[in-house]
Amino acid sequence: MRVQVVINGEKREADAEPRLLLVHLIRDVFRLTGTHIGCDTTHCGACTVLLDGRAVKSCTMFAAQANGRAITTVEGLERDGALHPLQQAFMEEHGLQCGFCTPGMLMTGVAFLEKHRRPSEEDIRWAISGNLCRCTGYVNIVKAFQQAAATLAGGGA
Amino acid sequence: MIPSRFEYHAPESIEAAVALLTELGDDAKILSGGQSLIPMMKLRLAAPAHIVDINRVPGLAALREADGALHIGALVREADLEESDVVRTRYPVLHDAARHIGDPLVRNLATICGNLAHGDPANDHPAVMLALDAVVVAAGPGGRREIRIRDFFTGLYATALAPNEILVELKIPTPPARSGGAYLKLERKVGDFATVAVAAQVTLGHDGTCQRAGIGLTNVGPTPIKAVKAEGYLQAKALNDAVMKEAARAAAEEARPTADNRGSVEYKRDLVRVLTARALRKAADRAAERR
Amino acid sequence: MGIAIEQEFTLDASRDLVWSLLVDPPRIVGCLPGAALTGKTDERTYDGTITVKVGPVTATYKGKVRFDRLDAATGETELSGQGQETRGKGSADMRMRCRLQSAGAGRTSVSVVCDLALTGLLAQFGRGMIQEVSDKMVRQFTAQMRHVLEQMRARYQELVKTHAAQFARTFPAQLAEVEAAAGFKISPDGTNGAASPADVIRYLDAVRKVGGDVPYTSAKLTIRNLAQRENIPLPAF
Amino acid sequence: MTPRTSPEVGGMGHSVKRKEDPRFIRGQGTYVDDIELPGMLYLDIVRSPFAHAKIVKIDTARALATPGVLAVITGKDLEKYNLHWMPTLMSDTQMVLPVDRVMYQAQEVAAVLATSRYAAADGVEAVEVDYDPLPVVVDPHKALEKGAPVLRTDKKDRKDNRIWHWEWGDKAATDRLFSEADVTVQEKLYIPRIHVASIETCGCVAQFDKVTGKLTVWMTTQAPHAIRTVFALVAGHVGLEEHKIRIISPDIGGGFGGKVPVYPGYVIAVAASVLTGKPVKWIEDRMENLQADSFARDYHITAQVAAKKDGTLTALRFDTVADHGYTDAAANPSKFPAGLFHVCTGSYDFKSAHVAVDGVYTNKPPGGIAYRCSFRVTEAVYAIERMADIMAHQLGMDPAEFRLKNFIKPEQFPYKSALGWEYDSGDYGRALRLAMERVGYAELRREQAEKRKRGELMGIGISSFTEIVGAGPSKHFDILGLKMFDSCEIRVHPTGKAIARFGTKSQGQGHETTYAQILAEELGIPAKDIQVEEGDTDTAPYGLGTYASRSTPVAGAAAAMASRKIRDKARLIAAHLLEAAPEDLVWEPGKFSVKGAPGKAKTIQEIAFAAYTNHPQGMEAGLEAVSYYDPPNLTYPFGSYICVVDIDKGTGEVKVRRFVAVDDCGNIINPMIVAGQIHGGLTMGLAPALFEEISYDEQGNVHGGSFMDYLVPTAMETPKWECDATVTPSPHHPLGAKGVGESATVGAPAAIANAVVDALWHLGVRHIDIPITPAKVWRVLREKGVTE
Repeated sequence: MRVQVVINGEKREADAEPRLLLVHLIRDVFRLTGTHIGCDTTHCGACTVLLDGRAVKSCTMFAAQANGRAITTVEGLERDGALHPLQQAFMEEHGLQCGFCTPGMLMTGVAFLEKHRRPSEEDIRWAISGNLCRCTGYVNIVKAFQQAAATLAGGGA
Repeated sequence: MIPSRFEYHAPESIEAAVALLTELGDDAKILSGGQSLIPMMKLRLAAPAHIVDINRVPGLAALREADGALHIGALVREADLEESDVVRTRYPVLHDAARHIGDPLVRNLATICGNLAHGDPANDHPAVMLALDAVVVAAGPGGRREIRIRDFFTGLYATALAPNEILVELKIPTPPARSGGAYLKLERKVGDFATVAVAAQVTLGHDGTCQRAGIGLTNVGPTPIKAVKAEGYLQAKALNDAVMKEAARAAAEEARPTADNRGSVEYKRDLVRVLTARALRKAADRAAERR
Repeated sequence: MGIAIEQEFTLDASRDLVWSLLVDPPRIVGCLPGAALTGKTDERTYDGTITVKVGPVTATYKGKVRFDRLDAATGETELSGQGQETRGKGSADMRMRCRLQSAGAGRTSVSVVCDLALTGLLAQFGRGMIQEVSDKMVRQFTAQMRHVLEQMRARYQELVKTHAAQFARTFPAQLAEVEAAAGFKISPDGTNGAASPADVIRYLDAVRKVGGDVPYTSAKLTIRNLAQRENIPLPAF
Repeated sequence: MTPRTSPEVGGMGHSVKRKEDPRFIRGQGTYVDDIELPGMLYLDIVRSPFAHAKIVKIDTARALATPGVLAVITGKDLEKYNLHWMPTLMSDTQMVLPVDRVMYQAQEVAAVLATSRYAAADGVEAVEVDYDPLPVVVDPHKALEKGAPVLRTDKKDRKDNRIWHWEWGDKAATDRLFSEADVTVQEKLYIPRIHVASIETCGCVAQFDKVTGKLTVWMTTQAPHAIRTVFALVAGHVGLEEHKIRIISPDIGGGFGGKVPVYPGYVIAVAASVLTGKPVKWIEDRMENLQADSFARDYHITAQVAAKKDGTLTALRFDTVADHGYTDAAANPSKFPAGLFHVCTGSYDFKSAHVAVDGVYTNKPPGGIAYRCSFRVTEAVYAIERMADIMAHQLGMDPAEFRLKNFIKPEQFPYKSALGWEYDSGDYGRALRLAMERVGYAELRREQAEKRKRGELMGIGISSFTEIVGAGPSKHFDILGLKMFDSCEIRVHPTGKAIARFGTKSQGQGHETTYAQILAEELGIPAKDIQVEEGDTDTAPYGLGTYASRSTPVAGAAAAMASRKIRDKARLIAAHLLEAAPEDLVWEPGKFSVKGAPGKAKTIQEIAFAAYTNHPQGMEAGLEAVSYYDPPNLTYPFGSYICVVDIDKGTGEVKVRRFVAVDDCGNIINPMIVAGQIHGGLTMGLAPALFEEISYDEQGNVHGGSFMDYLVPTAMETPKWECDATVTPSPHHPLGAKGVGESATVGAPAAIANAVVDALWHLGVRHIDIPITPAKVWRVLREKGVTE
């Protein structure tokens, strides 16, 4: 079937088997490989993307379901050469090590920070509890969220 | 992890969806949030030949209080409950549960109605709905009918829905003043099914006695369990510690757990006792706050 | 993972009748929901499939069933089955022992001890539900057995009836004698109390004893023809 | 330590921002599954549902009829090329694909080659395999019993399931000390199977060029060079010689030891590419990863320690059954089948010790690799730290006081342990006292006493671990004969920028940053001007790879040594430029100046330019060096952790309220990165203590084979770590550094377990095996009559 999406602001379409998972449409068809796959059972969140602004696990959705909708992946966070404050904060606070969970964490965070301007540490930990990280122990990811929240609250990067 | 092939249908009305189900029979599965179904399909534990995606059916995403009930449409997501002030303040038991289902990302897609229609005794909403005496609205070829939640769960992964019926709405009677509820879930980690969870909903009289009690148990039997003996015991009693402990003991006896990676039968039964007492305490406290 | 299922139940059927069901592979396997025999390796070993459906999950196992022991004297059978899930996701290995005991007139108590061992995906994921699924299958199995026994009893009655009606017309005076020799009631329209293959044999013996070789041969032919046509199992006679 | 270089240069001690991050935060990393080549085929694997069975028949007809499926590869196909078996890193043998028998659930049975991932998966489902089940042995103790089925029937001379028996230490002296001891304690400790579960699973893309005969494999490996040699040894006979093999380890999504071994999937993909001449991709899924890749731990330890009445520890005796699955595929130095387990005397001054380990075959997946730790060190540390606590409690001593009494004293270093290791440096008391101060130890003990009166359960657990990393000195350390040196090659370009290549491979540790900082420290070239490359065997110097916290101790030292070679040459060039005698020049980071005339100086950049434009006659041009560093000793990082837990009497839940970690990893290159390593390590210490386990039922079914039941902690389960440090440099490492990636994983589990038992000791509880789940705590509480 024909699937048409707006991905990172760009209209793209592809022929897809109904069973094609959204994550494979993004990675294998559109070749946006920043979105990762880390598990089979909807636990790790490495595949997190924004679907009409909501953070979802793209491994647990068919591409067909995204037909006609807007998707943002990690590749779409940088705008006109400016990183999203959360991307910047991940670098500043050492919020990543191997980088594999990072795109998912970022997408979860970007959606979360849209709604939560002054999150507590508990709020942040709660928000990222659908994203597994094996390297960082989450400490610096939390700090990066806090830093980005502060930047966003300050009215710009 | 790649699902088997299937044909995809995206009807734009409930009538069309029902017609498809009628035509396709047992080979078709409804897709709403997909957060239970798609993992099973990826593991190829489930391999339906047809997927009927109801996400494009308009009018199913409403979450509103009207006519003395909270109406939850088939496409209301768990995250909608989490973010709803009405749910948080007036249906705290539901809010508690919504915050413990899957994880925040899963909750952005998962639906409440799907959580029920799946018929999985490990899911969280069934117990909550049993505690709240919710009503399920099913749409079928002959139109809509209402099913009392206590009649809804008929077996392991089995519900009272006919193969060509769709759960389109849930109705939760709005609790009167001096009502409160709580859902307590012991999970091994975020995203896990409950080892045991208990939903408790109470309404207190002016004298502080229990006018109504609803208790639902998660993952301690082939179906979600309504702890009717415990509920009956609480009727018209003052909710002191001794009474709640006795009700908790009764609820534990109503549980029918099996052993698995989460624990033994004895452990789970005792957890029902411990969590029921705590959930009742919390529910009663919340009821007392809502005068 | 391994689980054990033990069940005891009483059936409204004679031990003979239950035994005849128990030793009839297609029929007894047919009592298990989703199961069917598909072929035969030897007298004791059959090919078969079983499909288990739990909610959205469907698993079909393909394998062999073997009747390891059939002891009519003690009423004991031992059966084993091994199957592999057709998509390579696991296996099931079952050992079942049944014992029949007469529980008064026309009633039989059945005890079943079944050990089930599973491997693969369902054993990994479904640990908590397998007991429940198995228990449900055993419940369905016994219900189906009751139903089949009821049917079988009706059919043995029917076998006797086809000839007894004819016999009653021809030798009305001797009907009471046959009835006494067979040990069950027979009305002039042939309606009778036969309830098992043994009852059918008893009827045949009674006919021979009372009426001699001619009616006996006629009875044999009538009953054998019908039994063959309707696929009703009978011991050799 | 005050940095010697400016922040602009960014040498040691600076929290330089990572050079890796700009690509990762943009989703521009290149992991194996991101690689796509024209005409690439996909491999998927049929796996056994049985833990032990004969393969009667493999019917591929239906699979071959599946659209997109090109071939099904079986053991019989590989047998033709003698590729159906391969050696493990411990010189045992492992099946690539079985010819007639499977030995564990999820073992590879056949492989499907198809034009897409989806077709390959369909093909896998359509392969029909007829098995004949065999008796399953999952319990290693039962495997050792007389009459147990012998599992490795392929080994003609094998009559039982004992792989090896290994002993270390002075048995007689130890026995004597035990018989003389005032107090002895014994406990059976099981350290269950766990899995590293890096978020990226394993996989590869194999590309064989039929024209040139060159094989390139992009793969998830922590040790690309060793893999190249193993491939050449395994497949040299079919024409894959080492100069025709190129292994590229691209960005790696976490390793932790799980990406050291050679898995059958890699070999099958290579074989498929060689046979078809097309690129072949194999990426395992999470369940395959958890169920078939190498596990860690699975040690059954009977631990005993002896002490005098006054609390002085005297002797230690550990007898261990090590479950290796169906083959010994551990990644240990070949002289040490139980790895460095005999560092188990820990931080204490034992007079004598004896260790015995039996390796055992069972019907489980092979392995025995590390889980973010150096060769069985976690097993050792967990056991000694648990036993130290048990002994302290037994003697009625405070566990902190007990440790302070028994620590090896600072003045005893270098210290020869009872089991023969030479500890390089340490000040254990300082680290423990700092941790006690940070956590408020005395106040917590008071709180605990009060709570106990009220029937509340609170525990304080200490773990004062000593690690042993940086394998290792070539005299003792090799893997498959390859000595465990590591390497660095530096080229300084004419404009003073540099590239450095290493034999190691970062999997998130930040080598591109820290190695650049080492060069910056040694050469004064700003870290930002240094490009670090690893992981490509065609360009990088030979090295043994990154695991066992060996990158900084070994390759980091190589970086320093290569830098110093460059500096030596730079001195000669500077002398030439400054017209001074080389010995009259003084080095400070970034320049040579003439002694007593600081104005007369040449920067490293000027010297580099001269190396290509104006080098002294008789000297070779260029400014390059390579070092293959053979460490003189291992390094011994240490630390003290204190964990505070509260236990829910009703549910058995354990809540980690506080966790203070004081680490000493010697001199620190990048404090930010070190802190990150410790945070991650602590979380991977928490995980097996409370959550993770892979277990098997009697049929050999794996439990914990997916993320549904393998409980990797989320941010919600993970406490907020509180970290601090002391610095005790390694005397033998050129930078005084020791390595840090794994200390926390090694030290943390015992602190948590000790805290739980500390909360329950007064009830008569001596030990609970990890993972300490609510169900286990509940059972213990009810046995002791405690309920809500």
